[in-house]
Amino acid sequence: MSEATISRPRWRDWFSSHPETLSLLALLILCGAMLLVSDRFFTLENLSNVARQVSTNAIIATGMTIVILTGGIDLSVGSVMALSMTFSAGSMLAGAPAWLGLVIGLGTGIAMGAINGVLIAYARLPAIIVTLATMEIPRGLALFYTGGYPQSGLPESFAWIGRGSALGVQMPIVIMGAVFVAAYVLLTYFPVGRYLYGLGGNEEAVRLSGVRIERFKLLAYTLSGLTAAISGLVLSSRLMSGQPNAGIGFELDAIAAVVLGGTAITGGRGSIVGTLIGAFTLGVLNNGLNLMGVSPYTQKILKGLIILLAIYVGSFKRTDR
Amino acid sequence: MSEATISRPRWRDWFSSHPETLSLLALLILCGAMLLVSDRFFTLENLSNVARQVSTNAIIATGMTIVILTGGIDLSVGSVMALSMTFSAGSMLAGAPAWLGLVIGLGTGIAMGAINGVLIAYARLPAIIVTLATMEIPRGLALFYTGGYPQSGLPESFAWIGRGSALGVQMPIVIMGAVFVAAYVLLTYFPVGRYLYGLGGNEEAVRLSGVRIERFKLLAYTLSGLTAAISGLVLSSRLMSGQPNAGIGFELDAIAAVVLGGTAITGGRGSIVGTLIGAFTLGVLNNGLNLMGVSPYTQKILKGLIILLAIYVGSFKRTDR
Amino acid sequence: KRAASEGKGGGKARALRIGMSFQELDNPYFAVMKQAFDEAGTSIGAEMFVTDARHDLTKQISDIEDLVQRKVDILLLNPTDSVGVEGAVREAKKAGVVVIAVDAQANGPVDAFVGSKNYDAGFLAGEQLSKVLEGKGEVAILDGIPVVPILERVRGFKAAIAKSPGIKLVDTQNGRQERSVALTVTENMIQSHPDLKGLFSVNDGGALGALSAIEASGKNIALVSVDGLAEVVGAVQKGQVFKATVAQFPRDQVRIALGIGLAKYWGASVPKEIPIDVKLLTAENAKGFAW
Amino acid sequence: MPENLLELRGISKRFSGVVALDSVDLTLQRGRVLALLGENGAGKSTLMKILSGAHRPDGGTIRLDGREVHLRSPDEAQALGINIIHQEFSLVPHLDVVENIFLGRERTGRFGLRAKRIMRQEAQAMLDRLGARIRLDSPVAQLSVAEQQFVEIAKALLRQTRILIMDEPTATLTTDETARLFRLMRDLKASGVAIVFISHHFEEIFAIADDVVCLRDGRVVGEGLVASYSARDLIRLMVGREVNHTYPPKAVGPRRSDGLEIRSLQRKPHLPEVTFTVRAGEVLGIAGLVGSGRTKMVRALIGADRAHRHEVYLRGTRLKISSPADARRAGIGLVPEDRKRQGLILDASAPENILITNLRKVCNPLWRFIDRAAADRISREHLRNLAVKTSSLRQAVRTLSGGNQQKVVIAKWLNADCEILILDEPTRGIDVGAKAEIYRLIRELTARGFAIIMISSELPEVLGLSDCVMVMRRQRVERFFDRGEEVTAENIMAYATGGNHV
Ligand SMILES: Nc1ncnc2c1ncn2[C@@H]1O[C@H](COP(=O)(O)OP(=O)(O)OP(=O)(O)O)[C@@H](O)[C@H]1O
Ligand SMILES: Nc1ncnc2c1ncn2[C@@H]1O[C@H](COP(=O)(O)OP(=O)(O)OP(=O)(O)O)[C@@H](O)[C@H]1O
Ligand SMILES: [Mg+2]
Ligand SMILES: [Mg+2]
Repeated sequence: MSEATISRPRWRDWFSSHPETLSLLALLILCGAMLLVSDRFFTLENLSNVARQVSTNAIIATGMTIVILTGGIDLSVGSVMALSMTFSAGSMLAGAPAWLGLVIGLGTGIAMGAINGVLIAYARLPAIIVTLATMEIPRGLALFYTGGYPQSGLPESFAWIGRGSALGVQMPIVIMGAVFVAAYVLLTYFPVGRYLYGLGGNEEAVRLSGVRIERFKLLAYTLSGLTAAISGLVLSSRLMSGQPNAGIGFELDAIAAVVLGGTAITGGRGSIVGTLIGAFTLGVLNNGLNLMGVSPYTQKILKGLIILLAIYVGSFKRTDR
Repeated sequence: MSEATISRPRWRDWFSSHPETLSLLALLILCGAMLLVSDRFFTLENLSNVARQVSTNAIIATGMTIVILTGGIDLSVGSVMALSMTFSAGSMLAGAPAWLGLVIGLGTGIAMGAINGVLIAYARLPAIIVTLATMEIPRGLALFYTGGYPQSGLPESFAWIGRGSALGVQMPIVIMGAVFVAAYVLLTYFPVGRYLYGLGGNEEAVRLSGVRIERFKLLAYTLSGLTAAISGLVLSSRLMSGQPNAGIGFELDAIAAVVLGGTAITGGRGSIVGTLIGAFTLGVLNNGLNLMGVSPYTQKILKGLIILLAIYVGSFKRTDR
Repeated sequence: KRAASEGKGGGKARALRIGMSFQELDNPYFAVMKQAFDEAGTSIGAEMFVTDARHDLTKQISDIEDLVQRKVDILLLNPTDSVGVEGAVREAKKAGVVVIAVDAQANGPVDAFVGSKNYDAGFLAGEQLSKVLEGKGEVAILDGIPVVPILERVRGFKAAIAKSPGIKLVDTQNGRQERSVALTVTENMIQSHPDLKGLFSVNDGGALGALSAIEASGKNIALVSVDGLAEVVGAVQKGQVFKATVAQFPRDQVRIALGIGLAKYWGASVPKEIPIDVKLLTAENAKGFAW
Repeated sequence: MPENLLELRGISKRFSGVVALDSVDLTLQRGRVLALLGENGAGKSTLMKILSGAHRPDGGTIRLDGREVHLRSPDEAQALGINIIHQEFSLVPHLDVVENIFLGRERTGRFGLRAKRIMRQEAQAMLDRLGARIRLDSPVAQLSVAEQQFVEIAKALLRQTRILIMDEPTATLTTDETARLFRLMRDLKASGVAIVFISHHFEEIFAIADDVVCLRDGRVVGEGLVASYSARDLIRLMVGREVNHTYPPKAVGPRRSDGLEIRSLQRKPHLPEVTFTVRAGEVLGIAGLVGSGRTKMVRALIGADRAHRHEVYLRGTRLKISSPADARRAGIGLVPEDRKRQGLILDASAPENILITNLRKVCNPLWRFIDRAAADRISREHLRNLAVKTSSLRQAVRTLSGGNQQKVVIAKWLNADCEILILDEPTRGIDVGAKAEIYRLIRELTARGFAIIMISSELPEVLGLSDCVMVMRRQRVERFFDRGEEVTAENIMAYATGGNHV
């Protein structure tokens, strides 16, 4: 029999099994700081305001988390978002009812994600280069389809998902919550979740365990396409228009949220909860710096520094040498 | 009794030891296509034109290759480039002679790269998030320093490195060549090269072999900062002005060049030669599509598709299950 | 900290709060606007807030929301997308903020729009170009970010050259209004159209990239553009390659917008649109012009 | 009469030129254990990977119950009841024990939700039967090699199995752990499962196997009932020559005074100090149960892991070691326990791996660039001296067999000209031929004045090779047998298990 390895201190265990706790700590510290410098930060109004602003990125970041957990990356989210927006808006302007426009938008996202998935899972091409390419293609399609003009004048019935509210909570926040819960349940309570984590941890091991890894890679990218579409539709409903040049650079925000949330960029370790925290960290940052009336140039600098700080705080769990 | 080993077919050997050959194939095919569709493509004038345009990306991509070989990534190149441009331009407008402006620009790049390196190698923070943050900071500094204005009206003596020519070859091309050769020699003929490759192959094994891996990681990012600066200075000499908003999105072009060149995004395998090929592939693509007068929107679509094609051709070496 | 100390709105009359949301700030045209804005604001002792949307509509919406949170009395809005900002405009109005659109029109209940006549700008540039080319020759457009003002300029330019049948539009490429990008794009256009005679850039930033390319190529291509950037004015005076730029008046736009905003804030009823004329600058009249 | 459950006919496989299998035939029968024998690189694992769907054969047929089957993926093989315990573990580092055991075959409840409790119970039960005490919710990354082996075993045993392949499952197990495993295998036999058992330990083969098949260079060179063979026959079969597996003579004559003196090594404040000395020209064997802290201790010694207290002297002078680089400068090298993860750059060639410990040696003294000729010459020497088999100097070490990989790692430290060599489980998973060579090598080195620390979980090896023996238990040095003291397997085990106290 082998000797039991000496049990390491409780809190070490806690952190290594809940990497997001430290991200949460960072977020709380940040909020504390904001509280001190701006009296307006901690008003219910402003907080729901922040939540609404965060939703766009948070929804995309949910799909991004899944992809990154599998050890991949999806740089195409911004363009996919734009394409879904324009297609659904276009269809509605062509007379389609809101629900159909919605379906078309979501369909577009799913299709684009699936294409990424097939190229990565079945053609076994590197994710970063595939999605680098699909960063161009949907954007091109969106611009081509709209001629660069925003698709405006959507039917009022479409306004609800972006501007309406359920039980007093604004829809974007509700939808963000729903997407987040769905992803959490999927990753935590279903076997699929283990496979997705496993892919990032040791792909070959998962394959040898008798899992059809291709399917689950495909799933991951499809979901990422879907969340990009959802985020896009919420946005286009808030704007009541489809934007062919929306979402430029969103992939970086999403990745930042994921990694700030304590998910390993190499995959295998991390959590959806962390990502939500990460997204809020970024949101609070933007909001707070605006409230403080910091000049835009200085904002960039501070934002960078604070991200470094946050990740540094978060990194203490990893110093395990 | 030695292992029964059939001497493997020559070309097999060649490909697996020179992954870039397939990238070269892709490039040649592409050129062939361009030749067919545009009579103007294969004029000496246009080719040197292409080479000049490629230089900006190729120089950055050289440093990026080194970073990626170590298993890292550098997203900050675009901003570092901008900061070097503005600082050197600023100093020259303040009366510094061209050579000093040059030194200041290069120094800025080296310093920024070193900061990345320290944070990644010694503070052991994930490269992608560190450079995501340093994507913001130098950009902010550049804008802060210039107030958003391009720094124009540089001394004529500065024009040479961007507009002059040596032995009938335009300087940007000469410089690209020099950077490229330097990197090639470093990686191929010096111990450093082995360490850098090793880091990407198996960091822990290299560390246990008694190599001070931190130093070489630091080196990699410093070099990346340097190449970003060089590229920036050439550009600002061509524009005769320092642009605080230059280089946005350049990191993606550089990464594309590296990966198209057959370097594994996970590090350990690849080559500088491949990167040059990759950069030219992208350059020929842009140039060719322009020559053909393809509309900007359609260009995005085609560009994406062709990148996919190229990487697909290049991927055949990897299928070995 | 400032925000903390002056935060409480009630009690003694607090300084006027004025916010301006820019679509971008890493471009001299808008940097000048910011300057004018800061000057004007300080001269009336107002508390100023500036945000930069970096051409990201979502960020601009957030910026506006944040400024409303900050309880600004007047909001100068330079929309990155005229339609997209509508929702945010409504929010602002609901919060009782005076909203003035600057440089580009914004949908929704804005109190006034102060901006250049972009169609005219494009048209004037077009006319001048065909004049320089004596009504014949190949021309190309160096396009930019697809937002209404830019699209308007292109529309105006096309309308102008359409009047002289000898002028042939052979190419349109996107220089992203950015100098280094415009440089390569132009180089390629020159390559693909050896007898290109004229080029219209939708803004001066891009035009300067094009200028480098044309000069390097040593070809004789007439360049016209829109904005009136100092550097360009200089080039126009030389009158070799850069034939003309159609000047806008960013400072005046901001000053007038601010004035209108104050008037509205004090209760005046103000005109819905204040179009600012643009001015064609050529070698003759360019001397001494500055924003 | 026993009917054939599975028949492999003419199976061939080549990896980019390397012929791993050359038309191999193999027959499995219900309720029997077949021992698969062969040198490192003979093709055992490859054959089994084909049988378990991980690799696809280049040629040949597989018949299950007389019907031909095509195993296109591990998934399909497992669907047919073919399960394998992999030599290289197929575990996901950040998933916990239970998740790994049931990966791909989760027990699910309502709505297809994971039935956590059920899985925990089943896993616990199986691990108890194996006699492994492992925290079910600790990520396998934090488990020791031995513990990971148990997880790998449990993983295979908890799947519907008609054919069970065990690729060197005992490499890290102690004798009574192995005995327990064998009991389990006998139960499976009784229930009609056909088992393929791969091991380099003959006593195990004689203890458990009914039939034996021997591979050499990818071909079957002998098969039959185990009973009809003696150990010597089998060795001759697999190596193709006589191997004298008597251990080379130990150090004799006057002891040298110089060596490495560990006055005080303490990994963490709450852990005991370790103190010992190893002299030049001698082998210090470190015995202990897996998990007793040997690897961790030496890792701390060379600065690979942080040490709370580190007071080490070489020839009377204190060594400042805070990183493996310091250790290398001081002339100390570690051949790590886990070749693939810690010892080798798998995609690099043997020369690249060997030279990396000391590239200066092959550099042009003036310009400091690598002198290709010198590099090739020197690495050739090393490869020749250690009789490493490679098809070419450029072959990636990934494709070398275990024994050859191990030799490459040792060559690294010979190239670094170190004088103190630490070998952690140097013969794990290595065939008798290669073992004998490594034993001989170790003695050559001591003869050249090396001081050698050898961690091993194989008692015979420790006894046969060491001049001094140190026994560790619970991170503590339990007993140090100096040269000349009488050491037996019994009293080593006594100290290793704490049996000496009762
Ligand atoms: N993935 C691979 N790529 C290339 N060659 C391989 C690969 N796997 C195995 N080989 C080669 O195939 C041959 C057989 O290897 P295999 O692992 O089957 O031997 P083995 O009998 O299992 O050795 P060991 O006893 O060390 O486990 C060896 O020469 C090895 O170098
Ligand atoms: N909790 C842990 N976290 C990280 N690595 C570990 C942990 N436990 C063990 N390891 C590593 O796993 C390898 C083997 O673990 P193991 O427990 O067998 O080491 P050990 O306690 O020294 O046992 P042995 O005495 O058999 O070497 C060593 O490299 C050790 O550093
Ligand atoms: Mg094997
Ligand atoms: Mg060990």
